[in-house]
Amino acid sequence: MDTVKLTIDNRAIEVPKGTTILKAAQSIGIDIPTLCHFELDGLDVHNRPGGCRICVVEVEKRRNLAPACVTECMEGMLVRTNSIRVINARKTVLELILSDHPADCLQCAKSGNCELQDLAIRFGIRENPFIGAGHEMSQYQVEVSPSIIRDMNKCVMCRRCETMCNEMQTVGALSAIERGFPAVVSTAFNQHLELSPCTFCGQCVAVCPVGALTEVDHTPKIIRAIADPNKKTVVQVAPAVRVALGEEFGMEPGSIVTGKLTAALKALGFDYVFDTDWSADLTIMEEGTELIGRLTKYLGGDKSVPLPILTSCCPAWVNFFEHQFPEMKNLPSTAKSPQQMFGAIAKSYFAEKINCKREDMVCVSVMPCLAKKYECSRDEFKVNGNPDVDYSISTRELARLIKMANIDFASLPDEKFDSPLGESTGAAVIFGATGGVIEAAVRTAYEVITKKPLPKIDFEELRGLEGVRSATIDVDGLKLNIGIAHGLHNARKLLEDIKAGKCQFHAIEIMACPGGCIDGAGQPLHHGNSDIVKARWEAIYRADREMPIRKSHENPSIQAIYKEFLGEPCGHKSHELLHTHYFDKQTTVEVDLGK
Amino acid sequence: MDKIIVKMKKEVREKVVEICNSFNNQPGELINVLHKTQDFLGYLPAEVQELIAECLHIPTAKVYGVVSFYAFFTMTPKGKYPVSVCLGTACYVRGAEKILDAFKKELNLEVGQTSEDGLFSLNCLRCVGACGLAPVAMVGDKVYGRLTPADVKGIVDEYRNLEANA
Amino acid sequence: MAKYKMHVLICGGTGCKSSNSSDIVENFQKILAEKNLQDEVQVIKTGCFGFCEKGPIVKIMPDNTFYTQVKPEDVRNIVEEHIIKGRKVPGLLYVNPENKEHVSDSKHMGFYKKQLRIALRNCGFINPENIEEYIARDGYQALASVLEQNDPEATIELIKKSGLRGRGGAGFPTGMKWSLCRPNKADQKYMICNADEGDPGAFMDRSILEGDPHSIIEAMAIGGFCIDATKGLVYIRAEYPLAIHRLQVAIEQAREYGLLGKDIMGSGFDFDIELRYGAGAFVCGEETALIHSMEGKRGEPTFKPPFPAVEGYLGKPSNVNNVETLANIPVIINKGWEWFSSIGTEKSKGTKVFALAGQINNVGLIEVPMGTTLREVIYEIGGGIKGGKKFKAVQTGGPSGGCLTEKFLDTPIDYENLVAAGSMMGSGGMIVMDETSCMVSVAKFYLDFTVEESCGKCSPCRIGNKRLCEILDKITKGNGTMQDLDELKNLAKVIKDTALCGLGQTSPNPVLSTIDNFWDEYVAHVVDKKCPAGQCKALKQYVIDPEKCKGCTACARNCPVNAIHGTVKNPHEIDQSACIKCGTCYEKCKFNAISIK
Amino acid sequence: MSKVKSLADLKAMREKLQSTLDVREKAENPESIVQIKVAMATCGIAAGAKQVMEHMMAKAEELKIAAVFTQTGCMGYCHAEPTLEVRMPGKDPIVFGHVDNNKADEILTKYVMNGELVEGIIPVNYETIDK
Repeated sequence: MDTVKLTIDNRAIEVPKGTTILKAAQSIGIDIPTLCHFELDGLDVHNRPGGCRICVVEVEKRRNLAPACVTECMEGMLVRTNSIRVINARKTVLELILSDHPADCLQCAKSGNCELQDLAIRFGIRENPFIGAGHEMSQYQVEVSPSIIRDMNKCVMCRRCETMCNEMQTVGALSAIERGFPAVVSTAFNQHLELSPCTFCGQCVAVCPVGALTEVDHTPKIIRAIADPNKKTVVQVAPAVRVALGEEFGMEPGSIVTGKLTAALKALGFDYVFDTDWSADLTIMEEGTELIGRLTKYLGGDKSVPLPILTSCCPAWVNFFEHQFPEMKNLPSTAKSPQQMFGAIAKSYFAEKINCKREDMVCVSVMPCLAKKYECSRDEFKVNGNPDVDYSISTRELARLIKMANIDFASLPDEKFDSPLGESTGAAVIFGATGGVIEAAVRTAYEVITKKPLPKIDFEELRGLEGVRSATIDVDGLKLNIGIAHGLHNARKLLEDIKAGKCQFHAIEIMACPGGCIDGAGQPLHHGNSDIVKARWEAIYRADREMPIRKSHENPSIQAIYKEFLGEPCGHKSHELLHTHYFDKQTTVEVDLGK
Repeated sequence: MDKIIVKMKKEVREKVVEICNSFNNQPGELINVLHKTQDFLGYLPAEVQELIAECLHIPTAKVYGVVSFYAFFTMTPKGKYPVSVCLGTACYVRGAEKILDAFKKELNLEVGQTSEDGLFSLNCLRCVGACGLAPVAMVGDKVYGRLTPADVKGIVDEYRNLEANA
Repeated sequence: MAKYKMHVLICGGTGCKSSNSSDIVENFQKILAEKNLQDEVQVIKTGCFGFCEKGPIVKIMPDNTFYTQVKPEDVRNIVEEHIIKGRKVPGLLYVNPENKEHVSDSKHMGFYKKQLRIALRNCGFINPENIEEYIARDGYQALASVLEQNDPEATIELIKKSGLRGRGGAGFPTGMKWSLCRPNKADQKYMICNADEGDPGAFMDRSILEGDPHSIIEAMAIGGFCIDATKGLVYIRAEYPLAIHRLQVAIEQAREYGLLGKDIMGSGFDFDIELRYGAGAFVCGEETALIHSMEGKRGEPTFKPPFPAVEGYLGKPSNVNNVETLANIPVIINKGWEWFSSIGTEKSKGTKVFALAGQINNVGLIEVPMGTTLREVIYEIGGGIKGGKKFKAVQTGGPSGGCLTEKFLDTPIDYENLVAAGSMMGSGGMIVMDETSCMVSVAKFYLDFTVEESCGKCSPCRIGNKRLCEILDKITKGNGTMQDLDELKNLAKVIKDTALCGLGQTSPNPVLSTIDNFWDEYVAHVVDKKCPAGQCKALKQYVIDPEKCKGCTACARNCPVNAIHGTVKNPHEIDQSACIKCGTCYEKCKFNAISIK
Repeated sequence: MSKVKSLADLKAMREKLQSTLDVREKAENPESIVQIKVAMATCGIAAGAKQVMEHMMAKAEELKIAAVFTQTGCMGYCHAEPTLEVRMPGKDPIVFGHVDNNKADEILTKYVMNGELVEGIIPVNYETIDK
């Protein structure tokens, strides 16, 4: 590889051609401050507008300062990252940014986890000449949706959210609007997120360096519910939460904290601590059966069967196709997501079991996701206005609850989930990573179709972090073509190929977030450190390996509920409780016939 | 949540679709499409932007991002007699601000507003290139040069009379 | 082909059209027909003559008679007296302001004497809507010879040797730019003309497009051939309807004549031009922003590299040149690089067009050799300061430039000298200011512009310029402190040092240059709370001189806020705390008893 | 309209078209060519000045003399109409009186082309407006 030699702060280094000054400096331990710059290596996430100008450095013979994040190293370059000129410029630029940013850090959801606050601390900002009489501050309406709060007064125009929404997710809900001082990232006509094609994937929130985009906080409602003696609180925890929550308490990324998590939820006072993994196994039963059903019909000669079958566990993905590909809404599995299956069972089967009225049960989910908040608010998941899942909180919100309750998380003894909705398999854990749902489905489908035990349980060919993957699984002679996409831009690619008849998949798994739920928008913020995401990914598969049972259909509690309550997968009761339907949400412009 | 349906007049819809088609519905032609549409309608209301987004297969937010970026595009209809005061440098140093103030007073409008009867709208522009006539104002396509604040009432009255005699 | 004995050239530029030059054209046609002279006298609507101050302009050839401020009703007189009887109409001739003599030949007018018109060579001389007139003036010869020679490298070398530099602002060598684009291979490359003239007060590009559109088409084809591009794009302001029209007509004609399209003049070279419209964003003059705008996006600049020569329009190698730069190309090729490089200074060759405006007698568009001094431009061409007032400053380079004082009047104008003096060439706006212009307000005027035109992408420009503007506002309102002046200086320097694109990097220039050259005026605003030029409303005080006041009560009766007190026949007094400084009393007083302090 | 097919084509076209701009081109640089002013007031026109001017213009073109012809008002020599003034580059103007077609030819061939003086010179002592 071609290299270039240069000097940074009097230290000679050699780096591959094309390396930015920022990366080169990082490689020798020089930490140039940044704000707008954001990258997730290996996950195809890049935001390099070179706009905030915090990272400027002095390059000899250059007229002005150079942004380190986008300036490539050149042979013989002499770079100074800490001259008086540089420090003064960075500090002044920071003062400018802060002069158009509310100083309400004490009440800000991002306080303590804010990249701008970190910079203010680092530069020791004590007073600001650009605040006060005669200096205008931006004034925008704060907007609250079921999942996301947008307070654009705090926006620093790093454009990370715009990049995620348009390039990573190709959702197009957000764009920079206006210009100059009033320029900001917003929806079309500043309309409400719910009127936009927003999927509530929350990737904008996951990357926002400040408190401009945050999740709707349900923790106060949960505290109230727990404290209410007339309410039974039931909590479920999604697979990806157990491999990330530890980070919030100083544990190594990739620590599996299932036992402590259970203990913490019990310590918080939830009446029943269950596992979404349980309903993930249930999902496999329903979705797997649906897949087998469609396949059998198709192979039997009925070419009108909608194929490929698409997974439907990811609520952001569901929103995506409802908005962008409504004409394909017959393709996804009608199976509800594990969160909603859990809610439906909890408020029927389980409520009956403990003799609790539906209205008296508060069903809470802990999710690595912000779209889950939106999902549980959808009308079709309510019975007489009462939602199957009352509140969905993120991994971060749970961490806050634990901290608030002064629970010493790291030293908690491991505890087990309650029964009956707490028993699960390794197939359910891997729902948390891209490719996991389809792998779990294949494990079950294989044995159901062939009636033979799997020769090898690990389908390595379905794993990985590449955006689009495909594999052909030999199911005893039947070649099953599987597609996998994560990140909605990859999903779009696959959908367009399907539309154009360019690919012949039988089943496709789609997850909205890059990497799957492990990098969901509700997870602890990784601030662009992709090693964290990779550690969670590894932990998911480790957790799978550590499970005694690794196939959903072998989950005894699942077998029991079919026997006891549901009958058979995709049967009458299942359809009533565990399946749903989709809507066309695309905005269309029609002729006004009114006048 | 229900599907969002935006309504508009048949002839507007047909014309906008025709404009988009004339540019092969290419996303790169957005600005040309917006120009043609504004030529036709006089402004770019939200529903028209939705339709353009649909035709060109780009997010509505991006269309709005472009419309709100460029000064030439407007989402409010202009008056029948749009008044534009040049605030280019040449006009500025020859007292354009006073001319603008006089128009504001005479029309009782702020910059960017349209009168309630829809007759007048007031805007600023940067250099019409008639610097020799500075300060300059335009009403529609007609240029008024070498203005003094005292001329303003006469100009406005010219159009008021036109309207009264119409 | 009819041979006309006499040609009547009528300026059809935007400035003159604004003052009814189209009616003048019509009247000539009508009256000439009435006198049965339509076959002897040709009426031609041309591009801008440049002398906009005196427009509309009518020139009669071959007598070379230059009529100024012609009204439609003057036409009959011109036809009957001049065209029929050969007697010039004295009332319409230019009057030399110094000796009050009539001047009929533009060559003898101060405004034209020092000018050398290369880029503007055809403006005001040919009918821009007639390709044959352009061809008669050696049009498309340069393209033809470049194609015949078939050695693009040699042509680039020639442009390099000529020393031609970009006329849009920064002055990058044009030949160099072409040579950087040429080696980049791609299935499609683009030759782009930047006609998004956004500098308020500069209109040379529009004049060239209106007066000589074929020269741009020819130059683009030459550039396209040199960089291996078969597509040309003109990014033009939508606010320039006439220029757009003329360019469209010219492109059509060039296609008809086989000078655009497939296999131009049998050379095998294909080239065609399309128009793209700007939509009112100054920042789109920056080439990366311009390219994004042409792609249908927000006109936000991006970091360079990659340069457009590598990754430009639609990601393909592209070359962007400004209109005035292009207008020089055909002449350089026809007359040789030696000729061109003999004009100008050591590092700045050729001529520069300036839009001369402000408090000056001869407002207009001028073209002078590089190296001409500001004094020559302002006093000899511009005819000095209007109303005999005192020269205070000249602003060059538009919102990116700076204000220069008297001490720079003898500086020869070129790229380097203007930068050294704290300003820049920019696109060629030149605004002359007299003693009534407050320099703090002028700086604020430009900052207002930049704040409005900033794209908002980078923080120094989005927030920094806003803060600069607010501090300036504070100062003009009399609320500034010495500390504000320190902040102003530091902030201006930081913005210059850190902004993303040329717009942001140069936006503090008006502040820095006025601070450098008019520091005392800033201090007067801050410390003495006085505006020496008397422009800042908040710092003005209207005072009644009791000696002169006759107690006529006119002031008190007209004061909109009843801030003037006094009784009949006794001196009146203004309550300063109530006064809104509207100036009504000052205008109403018949006894000059009210003064501004 | 035919397409331009080569440089030679273009040059030919220019040659043909150039004369249409002659009136303007020459007027731009009158000092370097022969300037001929014809007095074209009522008296001049009555004496046939218009016809003489047209004849002379054609003759000049035939002789390939680069000349600019302008009309002017009465020069004050009504007795000698048609009158015209000839100014050779770098020389003082000379006024000829009683110019008819023959005289015009003579002026062109003798005075303009060879610098020989021709009869009919009126001593100069006048002012025109365009100084």
